[in-house]
Amino acid sequence: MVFQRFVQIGRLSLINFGKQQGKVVVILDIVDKNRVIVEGPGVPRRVLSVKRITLTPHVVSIPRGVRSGLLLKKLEEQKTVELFQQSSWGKKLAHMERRKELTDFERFKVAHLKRQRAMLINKAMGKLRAKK
Amino acid sequence: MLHQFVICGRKVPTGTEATQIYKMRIFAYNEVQAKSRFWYFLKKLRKVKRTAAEILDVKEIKDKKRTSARNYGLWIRFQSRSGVLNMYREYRDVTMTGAVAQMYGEMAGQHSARFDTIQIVDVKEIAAKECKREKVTAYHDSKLAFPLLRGSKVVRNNKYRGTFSAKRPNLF
Amino acid sequence: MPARLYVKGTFLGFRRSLYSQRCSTSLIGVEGVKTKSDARFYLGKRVAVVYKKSSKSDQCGMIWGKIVATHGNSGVVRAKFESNLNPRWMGRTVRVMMYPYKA
Amino acid sequence: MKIQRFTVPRPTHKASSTGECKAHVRPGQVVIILSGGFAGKRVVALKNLPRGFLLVSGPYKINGVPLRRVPASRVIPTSTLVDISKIDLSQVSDALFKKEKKGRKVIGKRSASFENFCKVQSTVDTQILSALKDQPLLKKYLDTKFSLVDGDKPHEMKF
Repeated sequence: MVFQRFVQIGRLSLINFGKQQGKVVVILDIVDKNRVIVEGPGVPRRVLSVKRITLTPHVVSIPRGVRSGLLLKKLEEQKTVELFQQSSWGKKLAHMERRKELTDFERFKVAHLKRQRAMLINKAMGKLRAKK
Repeated sequence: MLHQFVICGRKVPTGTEATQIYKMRIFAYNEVQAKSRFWYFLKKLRKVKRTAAEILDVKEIKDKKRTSARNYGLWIRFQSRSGVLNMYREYRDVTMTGAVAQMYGEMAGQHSARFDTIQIVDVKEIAAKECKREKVTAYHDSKLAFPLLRGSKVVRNNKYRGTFSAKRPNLF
Repeated sequence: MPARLYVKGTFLGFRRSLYSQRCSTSLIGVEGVKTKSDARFYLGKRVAVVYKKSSKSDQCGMIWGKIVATHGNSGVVRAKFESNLNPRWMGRTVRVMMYPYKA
Repeated sequence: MKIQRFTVPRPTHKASSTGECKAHVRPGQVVIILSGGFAGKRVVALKNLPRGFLLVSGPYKINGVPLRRVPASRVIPTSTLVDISKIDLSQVSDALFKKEKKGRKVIGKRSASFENFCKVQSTVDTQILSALKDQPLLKKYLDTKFSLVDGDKPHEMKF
Protein backbone atom coordinates (compact mmCIF):
# COMPACT_ATOMS: atom_id res chain seq x y z
CA MET A 1 0.00 0.00 0.00
CA VAL A 2 1.47 3.30 -0.99
CA PHE A 3 -0.16 5.33 1.76
CA GLN A 4 -0.46 4.16 5.35
CA ARG A 5 -1.81 7.29 7.03
CA PHE A 6 -5.19 8.72 6.11
CA VAL A 7 -7.34 11.67 7.04
CA GLN A 8 -10.13 9.68 8.73
CA ILE A 9 -12.35 9.92 11.75
CA GLY A 10 -10.29 9.00 14.80
CA ARG A 11 -6.89 9.69 13.22
CA LEU A 12 -4.40 11.08 15.75
CA SER A 13 -2.53 14.01 14.27
CA LEU A 14 -0.14 16.79 15.23
CA ILE A 15 -0.76 20.51 14.74
CA ASN A 16 2.31 21.93 13.00
CA PHE A 17 1.38 25.61 12.69
CA GLY A 18 -0.03 28.33 14.87
CA LYS A 19 -0.28 28.86 18.60
CA GLN A 20 -1.24 25.24 19.28
CA GLN A 21 1.79 23.93 17.39
CA GLY A 22 3.06 20.60 18.64
CA LYS A 23 -0.25 19.62 20.24
CA VAL A 24 -1.80 16.18 19.56
CA VAL A 25 -5.40 16.17 18.28
CA VAL A 26 -7.94 13.61 17.07
CA ILE A 27 -9.85 14.15 13.80
CA LEU A 28 -13.56 14.02 14.71
CA ASP A 29 -15.22 14.93 11.43
CA ILE A 30 -14.28 15.82 7.88
CA VAL A 31 -15.82 19.01 6.50
CA ASP A 32 -14.29 18.76 3.00
CA LYS A 33 -10.95 17.93 1.39
CA ASN A 34 -9.29 20.93 3.02
CA ARG A 35 -10.81 21.13 6.47
CA VAL A 36 -11.31 18.80 9.41
CA ILE A 37 -12.78 19.18 12.87
CA VAL A 38 -10.27 18.30 15.57
CA GLU A 39 -10.07 18.17 19.32
CA GLY A 40 -7.40 17.01 21.72
CA PRO A 41 -5.82 17.50 25.12
CA GLY A 42 -5.31 21.25 25.44
CA VAL A 43 -7.10 21.97 22.17
CA PRO A 44 -10.82 22.79 22.37
CA ARG A 45 -12.84 21.54 19.42
CA ARG A 46 -12.15 23.57 16.33
CA VAL A 47 -12.08 23.55 12.52
CA LEU A 48 -8.57 23.23 11.11
CA SER A 49 -7.05 23.18 7.66
CA VAL A 50 -5.35 19.90 6.70
CA LYS A 51 -2.33 21.93 5.63
CA ARG A 52 -1.72 22.63 9.31
CA ILE A 53 -1.65 19.06 10.55
CA THR A 54 0.65 16.10 10.20
CA LEU A 55 -0.85 12.62 10.46
CA THR A 56 0.49 10.02 12.88
CA PRO A 57 0.20 6.25 12.43
CA HIS A 58 -2.25 6.01 15.38
CA VAL A 59 -6.05 5.81 15.12
CA VAL A 60 -8.65 5.77 17.91
CA SER A 61 -11.94 4.12 17.02
CA ILE A 62 -14.71 6.62 17.73
CA PRO A 63 -18.08 7.26 16.08
CA ARG A 64 -18.41 10.33 13.84
CA GLY A 65 -18.66 13.76 15.48
CA VAL A 66 -18.42 12.31 19.00
CA ARG A 67 -18.87 14.61 21.99
CA SER A 68 -15.90 15.58 24.15
CA GLY A 69 -16.80 13.40 27.11
CA LEU A 70 -16.97 10.18 25.10
CA LEU A 71 -13.83 11.17 23.19
CA LEU A 72 -11.83 11.44 26.43
CA LYS A 73 -13.18 8.10 27.60
CA LYS A 74 -12.26 6.39 24.34
CA LEU A 75 -8.79 7.98 24.38
CA GLU A 76 -8.20 6.66 27.90
CA GLU A 77 -9.50 3.20 27.02
CA GLN A 78 -7.40 2.81 23.90
CA LYS A 79 -4.44 4.84 25.24
CA THR A 80 -3.74 6.19 21.75
CA VAL A 81 -2.15 9.41 23.01
CA GLU A 82 0.14 7.44 25.34
CA LEU A 83 0.98 5.12 22.46
CA PHE A 84 2.09 8.11 20.44
CA GLN A 85 4.06 9.62 23.31
CA GLN A 86 5.91 6.33 23.81
CA SER A 87 6.74 6.10 20.12
CA SER A 88 10.16 7.37 19.04
CA TRP A 89 8.48 10.32 17.28
CA GLY A 90 6.61 11.25 20.45
CA LYS A 91 9.67 10.83 22.61
CA LYS A 92 11.75 13.00 20.28
CA LEU A 93 9.14 15.80 20.46
CA ALA A 94 9.04 15.63 24.25
CA HIS A 95 12.84 15.64 24.33
CA MET A 96 13.07 18.72 22.13
CA GLU A 97 10.42 20.47 24.21
CA ARG A 98 12.31 19.71 27.41
CA ARG A 99 15.62 20.87 25.95
CA LYS A 100 14.07 24.20 25.03
CA GLU A 101 13.05 24.77 28.64
CA LEU A 102 16.57 24.22 30.03
CA THR A 103 17.93 27.05 32.15
CA ASP A 104 21.61 28.06 32.06
CA PHE A 105 22.53 25.91 35.09
CA GLU A 106 20.68 22.92 33.61
CA ARG A 107 22.53 23.32 30.31
CA PHE A 108 25.74 23.32 32.32
CA LYS A 109 24.72 20.09 34.07
CA VAL A 110 23.89 18.45 30.71
CA ALA A 111 27.31 19.38 29.33
CA HIS A 112 28.94 18.20 32.56
CA LEU A 113 27.19 14.80 32.39
CA LYS A 114 28.06 14.43 28.71
CA ARG A 115 31.75 15.01 29.49
CA GLN A 116 31.60 12.38 32.27
CA ARG A 117 29.92 9.90 29.95
CA ALA A 118 32.52 10.53 27.24
CA MET A 119 35.32 9.96 29.78
CA LEU A 120 33.83 6.62 30.82
CA ILE A 121 33.43 5.56 27.20
CA ASN A 122 36.98 6.56 26.30
CA LYS A 123 38.36 4.74 29.33
CA ALA A 124 36.48 1.59 28.34
CA MET A 125 37.61 1.95 24.74
CA GLY A 126 41.17 2.44 25.89
CA LYS A 127 41.02 -0.83 27.79
CA LEU A 128 39.61 -2.65 24.75
CA ARG A 129 42.34 -1.24 22.50
CA ALA A 130 44.95 -2.20 25.03
CA LYS A 131 43.69 -5.78 25.07
CA LYS A 132 43.94 -6.13 21.26
CA MET B 1 -15.23 38.24 4.80
CA LEU B 2 -18.85 37.70 3.98
CA HIS B 3 -21.47 38.63 6.59
CA GLN B 4 -25.17 37.92 6.96
CA PHE B 5 -27.50 40.86 7.64
CA VAL B 6 -31.25 41.14 8.31
CA ILE B 7 -32.51 44.50 7.07
CA CYS B 8 -35.96 46.03 7.65
CA GLY B 9 -37.27 48.97 5.58
CA ARG B 10 -40.51 50.64 4.69
CA LYS B 11 -41.98 53.35 2.52
CA VAL B 12 -41.97 56.78 4.18
CA PRO B 13 -45.56 57.17 5.44
CA THR B 14 -47.27 60.12 3.70
CA GLY B 15 -50.78 60.03 5.14
CA THR B 16 -52.08 58.19 8.13
CA GLU B 17 -52.40 54.78 6.45
CA ALA B 18 -50.26 51.99 7.94
CA THR B 19 -47.09 51.29 5.98
CA GLN B 20 -45.89 47.81 5.16
CA ILE B 21 -42.48 46.83 6.69
CA TYR B 22 -40.24 44.69 4.48
CA LYS B 23 -37.57 42.46 5.97
CA MET B 24 -34.85 40.66 3.99
CA ARG B 25 -31.84 38.50 4.72
CA ILE B 26 -28.85 39.80 2.76
CA PHE B 27 -25.32 38.34 2.41
CA ALA B 28 -22.77 41.10 1.85
CA TYR B 29 -19.20 42.08 2.72
CA ASN B 30 -20.19 45.13 4.74
CA GLU B 31 -23.18 47.03 5.99
CA VAL B 32 -23.15 49.62 3.22
CA GLN B 33 -23.21 46.94 0.54
CA ALA B 34 -25.95 45.13 2.44
CA LYS B 35 -28.23 48.19 2.44
CA SER B 36 -27.62 48.80 -1.23
CA ARG B 37 -28.47 45.15 -2.05
CA PHE B 38 -31.62 45.49 0.09
CA TRP B 39 -32.90 48.37 -2.00
CA TYR B 40 -31.81 46.59 -5.22
CA PHE B 41 -34.04 43.60 -4.37
CA LEU B 42 -36.92 45.56 -2.84
CA LYS B 43 -37.26 47.72 -5.94
CA LYS B 44 -37.64 44.52 -8.01
CA LEU B 45 -40.15 42.90 -5.65
CA ARG B 46 -42.31 45.80 -4.54
CA LYS B 47 -43.14 49.29 -5.74
CA VAL B 48 -40.69 50.78 -3.26
CA LYS B 49 -37.73 52.97 -4.13
CA ARG B 50 -34.91 54.12 -1.95
CA THR B 51 -35.68 57.78 -2.50
CA ALA B 52 -39.18 57.45 -0.97
CA ALA B 53 -38.38 54.87 1.66
CA GLU B 54 -36.28 54.43 4.77
CA ILE B 55 -34.30 51.68 6.46
CA LEU B 56 -35.59 50.85 9.92
CA ASP B 57 -32.98 48.37 11.14
CA VAL B 58 -29.81 46.62 10.00
CA LYS B 59 -28.79 43.68 12.12
CA GLU B 60 -25.78 41.44 11.48
CA ILE B 61 -26.42 37.79 12.21
CA LYS B 62 -23.20 36.63 13.84
CA ASP B 63 -22.35 32.97 13.23
CA LYS B 64 -21.84 31.08 16.43
CA LYS B 65 -18.43 29.41 16.59
CA ARG B 66 -19.70 26.14 15.20
CA THR B 67 -17.62 22.99 15.25
CA SER B 68 -19.70 20.49 13.31
CA ALA B 69 -19.93 20.05 9.58
CA ARG B 70 -23.30 20.89 7.96
CA ASN B 71 -24.72 20.66 4.45
CA TYR B 72 -26.21 23.77 2.86
CA GLY B 73 -28.46 24.00 -0.21
CA LEU B 74 -28.44 27.26 -2.16
CA TRP B 75 -31.01 28.28 -4.76
CA ILE B 76 -29.65 31.12 -6.87
CA ARG B 77 -30.61 33.11 -9.94
CA PHE B 78 -27.51 33.79 -12.05
CA GLN B 79 -27.38 36.38 -14.87
CA SER B 80 -24.78 34.88 -17.19
CA ARG B 81 -23.55 36.49 -20.43
CA SER B 82 -26.05 34.53 -22.46
CA GLY B 83 -29.10 34.63 -20.21
CA VAL B 84 -30.60 34.01 -16.81
CA LEU B 85 -30.09 30.62 -15.12
CA ASN B 86 -31.68 29.20 -11.98
CA MET B 87 -29.23 27.02 -10.10
CA TYR B 88 -29.25 24.72 -7.09
CA ARG B 89 -25.87 24.28 -5.48
CA GLU B 90 -24.77 22.39 -2.36
CA TYR B 91 -21.86 22.98 -0.02
CA ARG B 92 -20.47 21.47 3.16
CA ASP B 93 -19.38 24.05 5.71
CA VAL B 94 -19.51 24.92 9.36
CA THR B 95 -21.58 28.10 9.03
CA MET B 96 -24.16 29.41 6.55
CA THR B 97 -22.08 32.46 5.66
CA GLY B 98 -19.19 30.10 4.94
CA ALA B 99 -21.34 28.11 2.52
CA VAL B 100 -22.50 31.28 0.74
CA ALA B 101 -18.90 32.49 0.52
CA GLN B 102 -17.93 29.13 -1.00
CA MET B 103 -20.75 29.60 -3.52
CA TYR B 104 -19.53 33.03 -4.62
CA GLY B 105 -16.02 31.66 -4.96
CA GLU B 106 -17.09 28.65 -6.95
CA MET B 107 -19.38 30.66 -9.23
CA ALA B 108 -16.53 33.07 -9.90
CA GLY B 109 -14.26 30.12 -10.68
CA GLN B 110 -16.59 28.11 -12.83
CA HIS B 111 -18.78 30.77 -14.49
CA SER B 112 -16.60 33.88 -13.96
CA ALA B 113 -19.67 35.28 -12.21
CA ARG B 114 -19.39 38.65 -10.50
CA PHE B 115 -21.00 39.31 -7.10
CA ASP B 116 -23.78 41.44 -8.52
CA THR B 117 -24.83 38.95 -11.20
CA ILE B 118 -25.88 36.42 -8.54
CA GLN B 119 -29.19 36.73 -6.67
CA ILE B 120 -29.65 34.35 -3.74
CA VAL B 121 -33.19 33.02 -3.76
CA ASP B 122 -32.86 30.82 -0.71
CA VAL B 123 -30.26 29.25 1.57
CA LYS B 124 -31.15 26.28 3.73
CA GLU B 125 -29.34 23.84 5.92
CA ILE B 126 -30.36 20.45 4.58
CA ALA B 127 -30.17 16.99 6.06
CA ALA B 128 -27.58 14.58 4.75
CA LYS B 129 -30.28 12.39 3.17
CA GLU B 130 -31.62 15.20 1.00
CA CYS B 131 -28.19 16.07 -0.44
CA LYS B 132 -27.96 15.50 -4.19
CA ARG B 133 -24.52 16.68 -5.20
CA GLU B 134 -21.84 14.01 -5.24
CA LYS B 135 -19.24 16.52 -4.06
CA VAL B 136 -21.16 16.79 -0.78
CA THR B 137 -22.45 13.25 -0.30
CA ALA B 138 -18.90 11.93 -0.73
CA TYR B 139 -18.15 13.22 2.78
CA HIS B 140 -21.15 11.60 4.42
CA ASP B 141 -19.52 8.19 4.67
CA SER B 142 -18.14 7.94 8.21
CA LYS B 143 -15.56 5.37 7.07
CA LEU B 144 -14.19 7.90 4.58
CA ALA B 145 -10.38 8.00 4.52
CA PHE B 146 -8.11 9.78 2.08
CA PRO B 147 -4.37 10.35 2.17
CA LEU B 148 -2.89 13.81 2.42
CA LEU B 149 -1.34 14.50 -0.93
CA ARG B 150 1.25 17.08 -0.01
CA GLY B 151 0.71 18.90 -3.26
CA SER B 152 -0.96 21.29 -0.85
CA LYS B 153 2.12 22.78 0.76
CA VAL B 154 2.42 21.95 4.45
CA VAL B 155 2.14 25.20 6.37
CA ARG B 156 5.15 25.54 8.65
CA ASN B 157 6.19 28.39 10.90
CA ASN B 158 8.48 30.79 9.08
CA LYS B 159 11.03 30.13 11.81
CA TYR B 160 11.82 26.67 10.46
CA ARG B 161 12.33 27.66 6.83
CA GLY B 162 15.76 27.01 5.39
CA THR B 163 17.51 26.87 2.08
CA PHE B 164 18.76 23.31 2.54
CA SER B 165 17.30 20.26 4.26
CA ALA B 166 19.18 17.17 5.36
CA LYS B 167 16.26 14.79 4.82
CA ARG B 168 13.57 14.35 2.17
CA PRO B 169 10.25 16.10 2.96
CA ASN B 170 7.48 14.04 4.51
CA LEU B 171 4.93 13.81 1.67
CA PHE B 172 2.01 12.16 3.46
CA MET C 1 38.78 29.54 22.88
CA PRO C 2 37.54 32.87 24.29
CA ALA C 3 33.88 32.99 25.30
CA ARG C 4 31.72 34.30 22.45
CA LEU C 5 29.15 36.61 23.97
CA TYR C 6 27.86 38.09 20.77
CA VAL C 7 25.49 36.73 18.14
CA LYS C 8 26.88 36.59 14.62
CA GLY C 9 25.05 38.87 12.22
CA THR C 10 25.75 39.71 8.63
CA PHE C 11 25.79 43.21 7.17
CA LEU C 12 23.30 42.76 4.34
CA GLY C 13 23.45 46.26 2.93
CA PHE C 14 21.88 49.62 3.45
CA ARG C 15 18.26 50.57 3.77
CA ARG C 16 17.26 51.44 0.24
CA SER C 17 14.69 51.74 -2.47
CA LEU C 18 15.41 50.49 -5.98
CA TYR C 19 17.41 53.49 -7.16
CA SER C 20 18.65 55.10 -3.99
CA GLN C 21 20.03 53.95 -0.64
CA ARG C 22 20.29 55.56 2.79
CA CYS C 23 23.76 54.77 4.04
CA SER C 24 22.89 55.96 7.54
CA THR C 25 20.85 52.81 8.22
CA SER C 26 22.35 49.37 7.70
CA LEU C 27 20.43 46.11 7.49
CA ILE C 28 21.67 43.27 9.70
CA GLY C 29 20.64 39.64 9.32
CA VAL C 30 21.04 38.08 12.75
CA GLU C 31 21.94 34.39 12.76
CA GLY C 32 19.01 32.14 13.59
CA VAL C 33 16.46 34.97 13.49
CA LYS C 34 13.84 34.39 10.79
CA THR C 35 10.71 36.07 12.02
CA LYS C 36 9.84 39.61 13.08
CA SER C 37 8.74 38.42 16.54
CA ASP C 38 12.15 36.83 17.16
CA ALA C 39 13.90 39.97 15.90
CA ARG C 40 12.18 42.07 18.56
CA PHE C 41 14.51 40.51 21.18
CA TYR C 42 17.44 42.29 19.51
CA LEU C 43 15.94 45.79 19.51
CA GLY C 44 18.25 48.16 21.34
CA LYS C 45 21.13 45.73 21.41
CA ARG C 46 24.60 47.11 20.68
CA VAL C 47 26.36 46.06 17.47
CA ALA C 48 30.08 46.17 16.80
CA VAL C 49 31.90 45.93 13.47
CA VAL C 50 35.55 44.91 13.78
CA TYR C 51 37.71 45.76 10.79
CA LYS C 52 41.41 45.83 9.98
CA LYS C 53 42.74 49.36 9.72
CA SER C 54 45.03 48.47 6.85
CA SER C 55 45.98 45.28 5.11
CA LYS C 56 49.59 45.70 6.22
CA SER C 57 49.11 46.22 9.94
CA ASP C 58 47.18 43.90 12.20
CA GLN C 59 45.67 46.88 13.97
CA CYS C 60 41.89 46.67 13.90
CA GLY C 61 39.28 49.29 14.49
CA MET C 62 35.76 49.00 15.81
CA ILE C 63 32.58 50.84 14.88
CA TRP C 64 29.81 50.74 17.45
CA GLY C 65 26.12 50.93 16.63
CA LYS C 66 22.73 50.00 17.91
CA ILE C 67 19.80 48.01 16.51
CA VAL C 68 16.98 50.50 16.13
CA ALA C 69 14.14 48.65 14.40
CA THR C 70 13.00 45.48 12.76
CA HIS C 71 12.95 45.47 8.98
CA GLY C 72 10.36 43.48 7.11
CA ASN C 73 8.90 40.21 8.26
CA SER C 74 11.75 37.74 7.94
CA GLY C 75 13.80 38.76 10.96
CA VAL C 76 16.12 41.38 9.40
CA VAL C 77 16.85 44.36 11.64
CA ARG C 78 17.98 47.93 11.04
CA ALA C 79 21.03 49.33 12.79
CA LYS C 80 22.58 52.77 13.02
CA PHE C 81 26.33 53.16 13.63
CA GLU C 82 28.56 55.93 14.89
CA SER C 83 29.84 56.24 11.36
CA ASN C 84 28.23 54.62 8.34
CA LEU C 85 29.55 51.20 7.42
CA ASN C 86 31.87 50.71 4.49
CA PRO C 87 29.87 49.26 1.58
CA ARG C 88 32.72 46.86 0.85
CA TRP C 89 31.85 45.16 4.14
CA MET C 90 28.49 43.96 2.81
CA GLY C 91 28.23 40.24 3.54
CA ARG C 92 30.70 40.36 6.40
CA THR C 93 30.00 39.29 9.96
CA VAL C 94 29.07 41.86 12.55
CA ARG C 95 28.86 41.24 16.28
CA VAL C 96 25.43 41.70 17.84
CA MET C 97 25.96 42.00 21.57
CA MET C 98 23.51 40.61 24.11
CA TYR C 99 23.36 43.87 26.06
CA PRO C 100 21.54 46.01 27.07
CA TYR C 101 19.71 42.93 28.35
CA LYS C 102 16.14 43.31 29.47
CA ALA C 103 14.97 40.27 31.43
CA MET D 1 23.01 69.11 4.25
CA LYS D 2 25.10 68.39 7.35
CA ILE D 3 24.75 64.63 8.07
CA GLN D 4 23.70 64.50 11.69
CA ARG D 5 26.38 62.33 13.32
CA PHE D 6 24.66 59.50 15.14
CA THR D 7 25.94 59.58 18.67
CA VAL D 8 25.58 56.33 20.57
CA PRO D 9 24.09 57.59 23.86
CA ARG D 10 25.91 56.61 27.04
CA PRO D 11 23.74 54.18 29.05
CA THR D 12 21.62 56.77 30.86
CA HIS D 13 20.36 55.90 34.30
CA LYS D 14 17.94 58.80 34.65
CA ALA D 15 15.07 56.41 35.34
CA SER D 16 16.89 54.75 38.18
CA SER D 17 18.96 57.58 39.52
CA THR D 18 16.15 58.94 41.68
CA GLY D 19 15.94 56.07 44.07
CA GLU D 20 16.13 52.40 44.50
CA CYS D 21 15.92 50.95 40.97
CA LYS D 22 13.14 48.43 40.62
CA ALA D 23 14.51 45.33 42.33
CA HIS D 24 14.78 43.09 39.29
CA VAL D 25 17.56 40.97 40.72
CA ARG D 26 16.94 38.90 43.81
CA PRO D 27 19.83 38.68 46.32
CA GLY D 28 21.79 35.51 45.69
CA GLN D 29 20.72 35.26 42.07
CA VAL D 30 23.48 34.04 39.73
CA VAL D 31 23.99 36.48 36.88
CA ILE D 32 26.15 36.40 33.76
CA ILE D 33 28.27 39.48 33.11
CA LEU D 34 28.07 40.47 29.44
CA SER D 35 30.69 43.13 28.98
CA GLY D 36 33.83 44.49 30.53
CA GLY D 37 36.82 42.62 31.79
CA PHE D 38 34.81 39.88 33.44
CA ALA D 39 32.54 39.28 30.41
CA GLY D 40 31.12 35.75 30.44
CA LYS D 41 31.69 35.23 34.15
CA ARG D 42 28.87 33.79 36.23
CA VAL D 43 28.74 35.69 39.51
CA VAL D 44 26.47 35.99 42.53
CA ALA D 45 24.42 39.20 42.65
CA LEU D 46 24.15 40.43 46.23
CA LYS D 47 22.28 43.70 46.17
CA ASN D 48 20.61 46.27 43.92
CA LEU D 49 22.50 49.54 44.23
CA PRO D 50 21.00 52.89 43.21
CA ARG D 51 21.39 54.25 39.66
CA GLY D 52 20.69 50.81 38.12
CA PHE D 53 23.81 49.06 39.42
CA LEU D 54 24.13 45.63 40.97
CA LEU D 55 26.57 44.60 43.62
CA VAL D 56 28.14 41.30 42.64
CA SER D 57 30.85 39.08 43.97
CA GLY D 58 32.33 36.11 42.15
CA PRO D 59 33.07 34.91 44.88
CA TYR D 60 36.66 35.92 44.35
CA LYS D 61 38.11 32.53 45.30
CA ILE D 62 36.04 30.69 42.71
CA ASN D 63 36.22 32.84 39.63
CA GLY D 64 38.37 35.80 40.47
CA VAL D 65 35.60 38.39 40.37
CA PRO D 66 35.90 40.68 43.42
CA LEU D 67 33.13 42.74 45.04
CA ARG D 68 32.12 44.86 42.14
CA ARG D 69 29.40 47.12 40.76
CA VAL D 70 27.96 46.07 37.42
CA PRO D 71 25.27 47.92 35.43
CA ALA D 72 22.04 45.91 35.51
CA SER D 73 21.68 46.23 31.72
CA ARG D 74 25.03 44.50 31.18
CA VAL D 75 23.98 41.35 32.98
CA ILE D 76 21.78 38.31 32.23
CA PRO D 77 19.90 37.23 35.38
CA THR D 78 19.67 33.45 35.49
CA SER D 79 17.10 31.52 37.49
CA THR D 80 19.73 29.88 39.71
CA LEU D 81 19.65 31.10 43.30
CA VAL D 82 22.29 30.87 46.02
CA ASP D 83 20.81 31.00 49.51
CA ILE D 84 22.51 34.04 51.03
CA SER D 85 19.74 35.10 53.36
CA LYS D 86 22.04 34.88 56.35
CA ILE D 87 24.63 37.21 54.80
CA ASP D 88 24.96 40.74 56.22
CA LEU D 89 25.83 43.39 53.70
CA SER D 90 25.81 46.35 56.07
CA GLN D 91 29.30 47.54 55.33
CA VAL D 92 28.83 47.27 51.60
CA SER D 93 27.67 50.44 49.87
CA ASP D 94 28.77 52.85 47.17
CA ALA D 95 31.14 54.42 49.67
CA LEU D 96 33.24 51.24 49.70
CA PHE D 97 34.11 51.80 46.09
CA LYS D 98 35.09 55.50 46.42
CA LYS D 99 38.54 56.01 44.98
CA GLU D 100 41.34 57.48 47.21
CA LYS D 101 42.19 61.09 46.52
CA LYS D 102 45.12 61.11 44.09
CA GLY D 103 47.81 61.31 46.77
CA ARG D 104 51.37 60.10 46.11
CA LYS D 105 51.15 56.32 45.89
CA VAL D 106 53.56 54.68 48.30
CA ILE D 107 54.89 51.59 46.60
CA GLY D 108 54.33 48.42 48.52
CA LYS D 109 52.01 49.97 51.09
CA ARG D 110 48.31 49.29 50.54
CA SER D 111 46.04 52.27 51.01
CA ALA D 112 43.62 52.20 53.89
CA SER D 113 40.55 51.97 51.68
CA PHE D 114 41.99 49.02 49.78
CA GLU D 115 42.74 47.32 53.09
CA ASN D 116 39.18 47.82 54.21
CA PHE D 117 37.93 46.61 50.85
CA CYS D 118 39.81 43.33 51.13
CA LYS D 119 38.47 42.80 54.63
CA VAL D 120 34.87 43.30 53.49
CA GLN D 121 35.52 41.11 50.47
CA SER D 122 36.73 38.19 52.52
CA THR D 123 33.88 38.40 55.04
CA VAL D 124 31.27 38.46 52.28
CA ASP D 125 32.94 35.69 50.30
CA THR D 126 33.31 33.32 53.22
CA GLN D 127 29.57 33.62 53.82
CA ILE D 128 28.83 32.92 50.15
CA LEU D 129 31.23 29.97 50.10
CA SER D 130 29.58 28.52 53.19
CA ALA D 131 26.26 28.67 51.35
CA LEU D 132 27.88 26.85 48.40
CA LYS D 133 29.53 24.24 50.61
CA ASP D 134 27.27 21.32 49.80
CA GLN D 135 26.81 22.14 46.09
CA PRO D 136 30.02 21.21 44.27
CA LEU D 137 28.31 21.43 40.86
CA LEU D 138 27.14 24.97 41.58
CA LYS D 139 30.70 25.90 42.53
CA LYS D 140 31.97 24.44 39.25
CA TYR D 141 29.17 26.28 37.46
CA LEU D 142 30.33 29.58 38.92
CA ASP D 143 33.82 28.70 37.86
CA THR D 144 33.06 28.17 34.17
CA LYS D 145 32.46 31.06 31.83
CA PHE D 146 29.26 31.37 29.82
CA SER D 147 29.66 31.28 26.08
CA LEU D 148 27.37 31.16 23.08
CA VAL D 149 27.90 28.06 20.94
CA ASP D 150 27.10 27.80 17.24
CA GLY D 151 23.38 27.27 16.84
CA ASP D 152 22.48 28.95 20.13
CA LYS D 153 19.61 31.40 19.76
CA PRO D 154 19.56 33.81 22.72
CA HIS D 155 16.09 35.01 21.77
CA GLU D 156 14.80 31.51 22.44
CA MET D 157 17.08 30.52 25.31
CA LYS D 158 15.91 30.53 28.90
CA PHE D 159 18.49 31.51 31.54
